[in-house]
Amino acid sequence: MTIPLSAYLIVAAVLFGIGIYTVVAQRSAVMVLMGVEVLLNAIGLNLIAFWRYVHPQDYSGQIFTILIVTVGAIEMAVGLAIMMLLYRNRQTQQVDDYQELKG
Amino acid sequence: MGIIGGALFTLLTLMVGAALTFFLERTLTPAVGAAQSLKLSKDLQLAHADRWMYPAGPVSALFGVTVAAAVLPFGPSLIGADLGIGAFYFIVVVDFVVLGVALGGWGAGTRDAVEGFYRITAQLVSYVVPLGLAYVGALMMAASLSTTQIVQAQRDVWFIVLQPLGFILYLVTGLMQAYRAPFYEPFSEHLGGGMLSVIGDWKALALRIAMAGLLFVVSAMGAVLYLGGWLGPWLPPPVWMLLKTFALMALMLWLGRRFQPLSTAQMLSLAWRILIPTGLLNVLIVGGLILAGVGPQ
Amino acid sequence: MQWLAFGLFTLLTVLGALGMSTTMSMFRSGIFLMASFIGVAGLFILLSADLIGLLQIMMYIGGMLVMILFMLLFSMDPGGAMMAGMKMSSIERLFSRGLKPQREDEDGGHSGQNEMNEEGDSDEQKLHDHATVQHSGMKMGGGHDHHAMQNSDDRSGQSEQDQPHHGDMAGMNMGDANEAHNRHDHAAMNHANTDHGADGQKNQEQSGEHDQMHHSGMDHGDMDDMEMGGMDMSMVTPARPWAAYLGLAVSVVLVGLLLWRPAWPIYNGPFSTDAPREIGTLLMGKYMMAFEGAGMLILLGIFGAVMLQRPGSHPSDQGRKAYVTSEENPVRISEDES
Amino acid sequence: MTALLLAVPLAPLVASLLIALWGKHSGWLNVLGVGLSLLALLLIGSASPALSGPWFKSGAFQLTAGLALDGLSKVLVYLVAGMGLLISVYAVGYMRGEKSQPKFFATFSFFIGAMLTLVLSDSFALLFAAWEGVGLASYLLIGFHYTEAKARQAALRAFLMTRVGDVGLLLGWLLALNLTRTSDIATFLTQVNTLPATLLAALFLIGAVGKSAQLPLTAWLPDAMAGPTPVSALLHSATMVAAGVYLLLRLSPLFAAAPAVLLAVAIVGGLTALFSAFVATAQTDLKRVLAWSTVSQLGEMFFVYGLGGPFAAAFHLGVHALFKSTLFLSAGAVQHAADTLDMRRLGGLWRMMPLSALTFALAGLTLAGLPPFGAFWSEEAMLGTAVQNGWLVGAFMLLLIFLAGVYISRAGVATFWPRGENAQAHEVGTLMAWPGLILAVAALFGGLLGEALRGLLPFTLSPEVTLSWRISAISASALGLAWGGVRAVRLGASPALGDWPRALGTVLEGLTLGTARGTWALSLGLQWVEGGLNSGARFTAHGAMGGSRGVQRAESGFDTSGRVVADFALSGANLTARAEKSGFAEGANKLANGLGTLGEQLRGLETGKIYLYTLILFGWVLIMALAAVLWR
Repeated sequence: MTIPLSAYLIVAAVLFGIGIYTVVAQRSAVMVLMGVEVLLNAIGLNLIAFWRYVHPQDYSGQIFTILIVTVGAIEMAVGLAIMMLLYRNRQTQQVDDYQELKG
Repeated sequence: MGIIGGALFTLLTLMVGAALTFFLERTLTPAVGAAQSLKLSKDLQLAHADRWMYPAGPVSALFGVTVAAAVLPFGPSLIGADLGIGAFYFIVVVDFVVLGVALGGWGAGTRDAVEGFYRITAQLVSYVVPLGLAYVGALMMAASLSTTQIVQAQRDVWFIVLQPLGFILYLVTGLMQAYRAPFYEPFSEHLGGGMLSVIGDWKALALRIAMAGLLFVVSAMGAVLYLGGWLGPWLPPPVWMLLKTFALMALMLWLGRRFQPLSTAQMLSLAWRILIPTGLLNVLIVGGLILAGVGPQ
Repeated sequence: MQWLAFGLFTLLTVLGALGMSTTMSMFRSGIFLMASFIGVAGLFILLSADLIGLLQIMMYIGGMLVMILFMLLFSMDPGGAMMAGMKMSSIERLFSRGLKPQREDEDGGHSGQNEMNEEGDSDEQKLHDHATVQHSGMKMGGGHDHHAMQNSDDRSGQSEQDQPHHGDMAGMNMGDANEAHNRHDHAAMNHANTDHGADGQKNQEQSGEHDQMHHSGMDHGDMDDMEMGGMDMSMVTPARPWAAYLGLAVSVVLVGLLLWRPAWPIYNGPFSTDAPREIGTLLMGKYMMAFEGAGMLILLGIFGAVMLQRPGSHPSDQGRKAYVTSEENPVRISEDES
Repeated sequence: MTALLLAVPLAPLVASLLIALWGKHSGWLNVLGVGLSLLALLLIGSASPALSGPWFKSGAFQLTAGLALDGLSKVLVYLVAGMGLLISVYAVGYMRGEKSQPKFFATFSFFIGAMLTLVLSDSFALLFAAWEGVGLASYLLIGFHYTEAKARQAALRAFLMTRVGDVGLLLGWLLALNLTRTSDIATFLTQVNTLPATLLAALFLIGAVGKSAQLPLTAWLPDAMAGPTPVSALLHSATMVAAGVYLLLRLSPLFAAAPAVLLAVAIVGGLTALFSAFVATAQTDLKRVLAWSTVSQLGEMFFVYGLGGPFAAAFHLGVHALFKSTLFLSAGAVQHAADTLDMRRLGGLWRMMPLSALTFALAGLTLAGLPPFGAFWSEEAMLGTAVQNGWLVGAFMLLLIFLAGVYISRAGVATFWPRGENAQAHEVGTLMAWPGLILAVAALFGGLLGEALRGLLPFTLSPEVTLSWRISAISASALGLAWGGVRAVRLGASPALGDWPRALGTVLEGLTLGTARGTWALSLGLQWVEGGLNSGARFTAHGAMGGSRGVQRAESGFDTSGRVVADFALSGANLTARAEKSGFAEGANKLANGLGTLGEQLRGLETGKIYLYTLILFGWVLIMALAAVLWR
């Protein structure tokens, strides 16, 4: 095993940063969803790396990754449905046009 | 054989299979769907082409078919790469073909091609679940995901005997997956052939090889799953495998021509209303058979 | 060898994510995200978690494609052709290369058509293609007309102001025509089109598109207004520099923690590589509850999405009719020009 | 044996399920269910079986669930089942002709089943579940006439106010679970001394207070009258309100270990008893009088329990359950017969409904605590406990007994004693008459219950009282009875109630004719309108005044302490009324205003830009992570 664990973790960290940038900086709601997906993938990468290097004989890490992927898929589906509805009612999908939270 | 040998063998099988498929298809079916004319057109300069996505399409499609062919066993050891999770891997990498056609369709930027992109995506949504269900039956009986072991499990009886329902399901979903009649909506003539109408020289070649190879690998996987792969008397294993593959392919094409082409919406409703319940029923039956001790032990 | 693969996959992952977040074309960002996921899947496989890797590829190719589909329905120019003209930072320019700004696009298109004419004369094999591209060009012209007419219908006061802009808005109108068409067509797929097929015979495509324009006519109009009112067409929020700093800070902090923390105990012993069996036993045994919960969640998600999207859930669409008519085969596109 | 034990709570629950599913003969199904559980109890006899098993365990926590039939629970189970049976029979007659009977009876037998489970459960988890079930069932039953705003409001109030107590109970048993890794009550009680008894006892006390309507959370009980009468009978006698006292009795070792909390119990109970007794003397609605008297009696139980006489409390709980349900049954009969419960318009009913009158009289005398009757013994036990703590406390007890006599005799006389005009009524069917009578006779011999309890309960008996105290107690109750009766006679005969209501009634008769109802509904509507007008007018004008004037008239016959009593009554009535009315609205308004101003101040932060939210969120996460790392 020549590649150290920290290499994977660094990749995951960079991915996480990019995800945060996307979630915050993108105006389109779909892009925000994509950013969330990236975040989830960074987490999954962490899980798998730790599984491989620390507890390879216990497959729980992979289980958790499966669950994360599942939740990501669900989030995508429901988020898209909600956005479709919002778009049909509002004719826009730029998140900073939804200002109902404005006090 | 090592990695290099495996790669070479895979490419060989793919090329041979694709060529044979191409001619078989031309003899069996008139020029509909993916079976376009033999002449390759010069590349067009498209007004709205996306400079990166457009070439990426055929490459991705070819890539998908090639890596999918790697797990097709033509003999006990005659296989590109005997992965432990071969069947699942096959399902996954075939998606690259869809991705490729979608990329090419969007990248070409003409209306027909973008049409094709949308329809092919919707068709993916429609066939993925029943396809998985059609696999599950055989996998349950073989108790393994490796293609060679699936074939080995059919040593005494083929799975088509044990689960004809799954085989029929595979026929339909395989046609859907291979974009052949009656499921060739993304390339149908009322879309002007989709992206096939605009795509040019080497891209067209790659795409057509990919489409032909797609049909080949799909029917080969059908032979592996339900017709006992390379198993057979007298003849050497690879011959049996090819025979079964092309017999299945001929059957699929011949059946497909018997039906009225379906629109994507019809495909969706067909898949979700009929195929998925059928697949679940098949899974239940297979479970019952396994509990009853029928099939390979 | 391993290092090579690791470097490749890492490059794919990081560049994909970067491209996703910075490119101007939403379609591209989707594709980039897919590439990034495939890279992550490669890393998984490198970590000998091949099952998870393949699972990830499968889920995300399908999911991403559908997501892109939606994205193209929503965004006003999915191809990013309009953004491409604007000034961007270097990295954006890198990832948006190959997207040509709008105006070049126009004459580019014409030139393309011209030389295609020549080719068409030279090679009769081309006629089909030529016809296609030609009529797609005309199609956009048609869309343009529709749009103009639409404007004059909807806000006759506005239309005069629009006319001058249509020159350089043409590209966008093409985008609109295209998009509207796609929208109509996708709607035909998910049965939510606005009275598509109100006259459901042979020029149903046309009418569908026209209705589509009519339906989305208002927001296209708004789009024009807003653009004329100097709406920032940018895809990023004002908080973007902060976001960049934040993301940078987070990655730096994480890496710093990684280096600062003592290393984990590395296990080098043997372990079973029969992933399907292991995962299956775990899912059916130890993590039964979580498994069932995830399944239930998926079911709920599916039903929720379907309930949200069911035809007629939106007050102003006769989704039912669209649902019925979309069962028929669409007619040839070439016919709806007449 | 354990099967029988299991059958005790399960029979009503299964019955409720059947009723909900099948829907026909719902009333008799309910009777059958309760009867089966009673039969199972009788079959069990004197044995005390117990079954228990692990419900589920998480980590080190083991939640057990089981049923145990020891002495205390046996007493309550017999009470609940027996009374539930009689009241179910009564309810069959009462609900005849009502619509959506299946709903009612399903909830009803679920109520009884939940109460049986609560009494039998030997683990906190099951007890809490049953506790909540009882609360839910009471909510549904009180709001049974959900078309009337009053019923809805009352149900909601009851639900919310009991929730307040339930929070206390929940915190209590969770804390207990956390301390003693088990939810088994017996094992918990064995290691009381090692626990923070005061805190636990205080938490449980909150739960008990909420459930049995003690002073801070009193108001829901009188409003619960909005439900049908059988519900009130069950609610007030043995099931709902008894749960609080049962909790106290069940946890008596814990409370014994926390004297401060015991003192709190005594104070709460004493105040509740006093105030609610005064309020009861001022009420004019029969059922409300009874409700307030219930609160008062429960307060007495709490008081005695706090004074260290759990035996007396348990004893009085049993007796009180008997006579209070009797009183409610006859009150329901009155309502059924005369279509009103406004005592100013009732009167002379004993001619028309002698059985109900007899029932009411017997139960009333029992409540007053006259010597031969049941409550005499229980109140003597309570008095003994009180005297033990000093003669002042004894005097307070005497005052309570006296007040009980006052309000009950006032209510009874004003309802049944003949006077100028009598509400027309008719005797109710046997289904409704006999259960009450049986209960009344049972209440008569409630004294014997004491003998039974001596054997059953683990508590030390309360000391005997000296002859002087006994005589003074008897005289106090007799005095109260006479006082209330005379005052009621005078008040009932007051000329203020001339024949103008009838004239007005004839006028309104024409109006009601206009509203095209059936002729049968005519008199009904008429009486309803009369009652409404009367109560409205009298409440506004003479409500409190009438009481005081009656007392002042009666004063001519008696010595001057009448004025004091009247003033007490008025002040108490007004005070509780004010507390009842204003408390919640005030609180709600204050809360709303506070939140509103807070929001006003906070809204400056809300830009409505989602990306700003996400930015802040992730920044916060970053800072937190850094802090968490650098902290170590």
